[in-house]
Amino acid sequence: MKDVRPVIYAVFCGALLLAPFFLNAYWVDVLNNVGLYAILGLSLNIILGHAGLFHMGHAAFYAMGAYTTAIINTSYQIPVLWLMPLSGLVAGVAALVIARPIIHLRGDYLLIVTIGLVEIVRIALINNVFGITGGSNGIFGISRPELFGFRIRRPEHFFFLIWGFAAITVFLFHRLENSRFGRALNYLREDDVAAEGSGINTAHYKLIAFVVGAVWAGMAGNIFAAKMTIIAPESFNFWESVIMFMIVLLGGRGSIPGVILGAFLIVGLPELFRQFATARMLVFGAIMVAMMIFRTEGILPPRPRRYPAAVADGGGDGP
Amino acid sequence: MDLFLQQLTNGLAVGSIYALIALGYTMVYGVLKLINFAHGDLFAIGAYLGLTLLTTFGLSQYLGPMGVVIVLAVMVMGLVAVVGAVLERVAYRPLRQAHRLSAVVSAMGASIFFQNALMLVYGARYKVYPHDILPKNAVSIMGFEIPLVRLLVLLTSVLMMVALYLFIQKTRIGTAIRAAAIDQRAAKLMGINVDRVIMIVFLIGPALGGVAGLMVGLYYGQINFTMGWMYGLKAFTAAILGGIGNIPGAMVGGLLLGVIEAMGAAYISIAWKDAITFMVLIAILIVRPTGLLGERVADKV
Amino acid sequence: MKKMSVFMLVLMIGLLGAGSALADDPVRIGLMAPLTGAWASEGQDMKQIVELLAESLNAAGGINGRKVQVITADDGGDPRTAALAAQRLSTQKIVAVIGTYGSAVTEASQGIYDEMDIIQVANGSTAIRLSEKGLKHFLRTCPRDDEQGLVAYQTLKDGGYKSIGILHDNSSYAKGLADEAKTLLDKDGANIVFFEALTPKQNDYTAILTRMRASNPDVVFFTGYYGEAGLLLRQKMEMNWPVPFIGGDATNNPDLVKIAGNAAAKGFRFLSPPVPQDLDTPEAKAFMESYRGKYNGEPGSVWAVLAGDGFRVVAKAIEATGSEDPGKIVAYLKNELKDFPGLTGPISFDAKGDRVGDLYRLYEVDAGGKFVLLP
Amino acid sequence: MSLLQLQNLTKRFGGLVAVDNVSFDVPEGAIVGLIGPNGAGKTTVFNLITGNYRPDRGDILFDGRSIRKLPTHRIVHLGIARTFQTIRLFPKLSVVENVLAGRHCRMKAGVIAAMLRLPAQKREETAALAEARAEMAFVGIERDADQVAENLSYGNQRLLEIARALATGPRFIILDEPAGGMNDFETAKLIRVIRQIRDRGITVLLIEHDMSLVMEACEQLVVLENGAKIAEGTPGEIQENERVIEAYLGVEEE
Repeated sequence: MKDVRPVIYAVFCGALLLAPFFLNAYWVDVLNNVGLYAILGLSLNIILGHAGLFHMGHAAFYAMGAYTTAIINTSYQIPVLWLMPLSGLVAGVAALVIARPIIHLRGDYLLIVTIGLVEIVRIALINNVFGITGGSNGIFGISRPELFGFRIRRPEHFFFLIWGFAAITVFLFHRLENSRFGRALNYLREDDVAAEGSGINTAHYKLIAFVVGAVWAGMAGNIFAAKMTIIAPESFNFWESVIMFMIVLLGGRGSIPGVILGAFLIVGLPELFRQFATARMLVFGAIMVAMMIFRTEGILPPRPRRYPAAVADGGGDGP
Repeated sequence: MDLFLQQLTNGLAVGSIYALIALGYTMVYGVLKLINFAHGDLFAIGAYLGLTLLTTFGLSQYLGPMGVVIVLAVMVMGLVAVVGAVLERVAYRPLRQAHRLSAVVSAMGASIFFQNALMLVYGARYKVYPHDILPKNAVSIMGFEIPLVRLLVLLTSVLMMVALYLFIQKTRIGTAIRAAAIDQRAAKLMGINVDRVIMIVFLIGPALGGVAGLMVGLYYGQINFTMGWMYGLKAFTAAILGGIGNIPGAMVGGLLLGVIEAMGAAYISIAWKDAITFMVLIAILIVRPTGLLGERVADKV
Repeated sequence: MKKMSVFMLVLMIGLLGAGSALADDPVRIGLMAPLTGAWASEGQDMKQIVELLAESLNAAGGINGRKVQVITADDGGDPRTAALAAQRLSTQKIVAVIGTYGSAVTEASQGIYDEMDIIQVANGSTAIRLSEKGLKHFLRTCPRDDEQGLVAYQTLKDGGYKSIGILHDNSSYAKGLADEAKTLLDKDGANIVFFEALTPKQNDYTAILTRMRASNPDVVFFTGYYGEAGLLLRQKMEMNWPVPFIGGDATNNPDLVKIAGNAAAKGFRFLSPPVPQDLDTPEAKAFMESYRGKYNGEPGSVWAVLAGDGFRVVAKAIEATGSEDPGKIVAYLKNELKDFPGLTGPISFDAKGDRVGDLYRLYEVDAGGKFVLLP
Repeated sequence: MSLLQLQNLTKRFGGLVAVDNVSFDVPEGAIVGLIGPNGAGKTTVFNLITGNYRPDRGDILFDGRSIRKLPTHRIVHLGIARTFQTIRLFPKLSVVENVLAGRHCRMKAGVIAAMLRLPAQKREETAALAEARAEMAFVGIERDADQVAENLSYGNQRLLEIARALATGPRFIILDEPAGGMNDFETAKLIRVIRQIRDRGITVLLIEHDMSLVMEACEQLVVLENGAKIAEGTPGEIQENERVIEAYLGVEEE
């Protein structure tokens, strides 16, 4: 069978790239949201899809990144985009500290703990922890990002920032998947006793999966803060975590194209259903059930990795 | 000390409702290893159906308060059980062979569907149960004023739990449910109709959730279409706390969760109440990774 | 695989095609409201009221002979969705947008409307800072938290209470009001024995009431919403605690009495802008009549009615200026519109776009569960 | 010299003493069999060596160094590889990926190297792949490289587990019932493979119920009964041993 995927991907990328020139600001902003959630979904995919850890608290790391950016930008006027690495770092360090004691929990026990995590973070933000989060008002007056002297303010501008970052994410994560690290996560997802018995430090890899996912969620938080210019605790509630969780599972665990498609469906469909007015979420719920029934392993499950045939010296290069 | 006991009863009242909902989670989980995220919404459906039945049939004209409650409870349990069974047939059975998480997404979709269906049918405003169904007086126990309704709530939940426990332990169907929970394949080989067991579990769990919804409606008066989400999450927490899949665990977890909440609010901080609850939960799970009564699964190597 | 690619294609076309807006004749006014989500009941009321007013306006010949078209967008009661809704509305060639309810939600949309030179008239967003940013096109028909804080302070002071408990729900609005009242009371040296936040949407508040009771306040000022207020009153009665409760304007909703029951709600007082039922102006009477006629009930809350007032002042300004130029309309609203007969009383705006005048009244619930305006 | 020394190893599960004061040595370069009736504690001994369980008493020395407290992956890194009694492959992954799992502990590249695909990382991947293919060829399953592991025949799954263990570059390999579920033809092949492993200089310790395999392949045997060691010696000596015969009497032969 001839592989049509590259053609589809090329058409998709081309259409996406041209979209802001044909769509109005609203639809471009819908695409921006899709892009943002695609980044979040991809970062959660490392933890949930590849390492198989039931993590439903990703919004906590997203929030940490967004608040890091918001607090430092509004108090010290440091340009927003410069804070992106720092936002990632804060979320990553937090993940390292938080995940360590809970990483040995299994399945659903980890699930509820991560739900607890996102609730604790949200309640801390509402209660103005350390007096720096602005309570339920959140933080406002975050400045617009600038890139090479160009001020990013309109949806079309953000489109290129967000999808540019999404493209970088895809590029790097694709390589990560097809590496020693990516395989190690899959081993421990399939059978962590066997993985440990094959010499893989499973606890370490679970932790690193959390950290990598959190760093990316933190950076996505940075973009979100820049885009909204105001952030409030309610933007990071448990429901946000659920959305990310659904994006990964609906699209296909461990599949980059799947997760991006998942983001289109979960974030984009409710916008398409606006004609149903108050019934739109009802329709959306029913469609989610239907999609899961017809594609039980997600819509685009990952394809097996390909390895160059024997005696490969030009190899090491994945699909 | 008075205050402590007062808060303890406050916590137990809330906790008994969590426990009742948690039973549904834990039963379904025991057999299917599925977290039924739509369970909280079945609870909300129970609350709304109870209101509809109460107002359309004008039950309180013919029956005394206890009669109303019992008739309502039976009707609500029956109806919600049917909804639960349909949910299983439509949204979960096709996914039985798939990865466990696939069914979770289906459950979330069903949850969104139910919640919005309630909003469309009943409207977005709060709905209120009539005030004159249950007696308002309080009874005095050891110098405490405890509202009679609260005792009734506590009593009903405990009765339901005991009944369920006996059902699971003593009856043939109960034995089949336990067998299917331990090993579905083996149960099938022993001639147990696993599909039927699952169907029964999806009748009983939602029925209990529905009756919990009715109790919330009767006791607190106010219901809204988003209530299932909050209660569902709390009850899921309770089930995990007790050790998911374990029926006494769900009871203990529910009651304990209610008490932790009340004590957290009483002695630490009201605003941080839910955060405190989760911190306690995390601390307990770090020490006992499979919950209070959950079995410790040693790694079979 | 093929099915998949077709599906993707359809999705893309859907996204590309759905965005075209048509230019046509009528005056287009946007409404941004929480039609879904936690505040769906408020949002659906807002929509009903604004649509009703638009209908009757069109029946009476529209604005200067032009029909009015209301374009509604759902903000979901959530800032992120609101930003999207704002983007959506700002592509629809609207002159002004009415809404929305929550302060944080309004805030997420403010910048977008401002950049697009669209007038925004908020109806329920009382956070002070919204009008302190120097945005040219922002107005609101609701009063600000500081005004209500002042009234609350006066009420509590006049009541002669010795010890005061304050309870909020950590929402941006309720916390703001609680803080405002506390600051003023503290200056006076009042004895605040309790200041805490409950978690909304949980049915059981007995643990909180038990704890509050232990601190023994003479009065409790609750700044949160009617749903929780109703439950607090009910559970307070069940535990035989006779302390008087005073509520902020978010408790102004007939559902409060339904939830609490007449017996428990009796004697509860709250601050609020007057509801149309209590105004004897011809406008208010006519409005109530047509509302009852169409929807067979009373409006849920005053906030939705304030959205109606927002619609009416905008329509008035377009008519008076004969223009859709936002600068002219805003100038008219801020400088020339004086004591416009609104559904909630006379309306004027100050230079910041805030509504002028002391709007707050004190209400009490009587034995029959009716809201009685206190003199 | 002994590569592995067990010293007075004891492990209890609740009231049950699964392994009771067991001591024996495995000389470098030998093929040693651990035999005994079902429930004698053989697999528990393996799990103690590989760090899946912690001994209650006693010590385990590998190359003269105590490994009692090390986590499993560290023990693998030191050069002890294993297979499992109930096959534990990564069923949804391909055969070559299963073998690459073994290579993992001999590789270094981290997250950043992988994202940037640094030259050293590329070289390492290429080398690992070549080694993985060599191990597949060694056990004779190279033709199935791109199959999903769960689709392999039972015998080949056993061989794949051995290949994965060999890929860790061990000095010592532990095989838990490697012939379980194999037919005679496959068993004969397995015996050849085990000998070849030893010929590569890797010491072998195995549990097996198939006595023909044990007697043919092993140079030395250790016999456990009820958690305790009852005999030790060459296959010839064990066959004569009174206590061993007694222990096996009445026990159904597999």
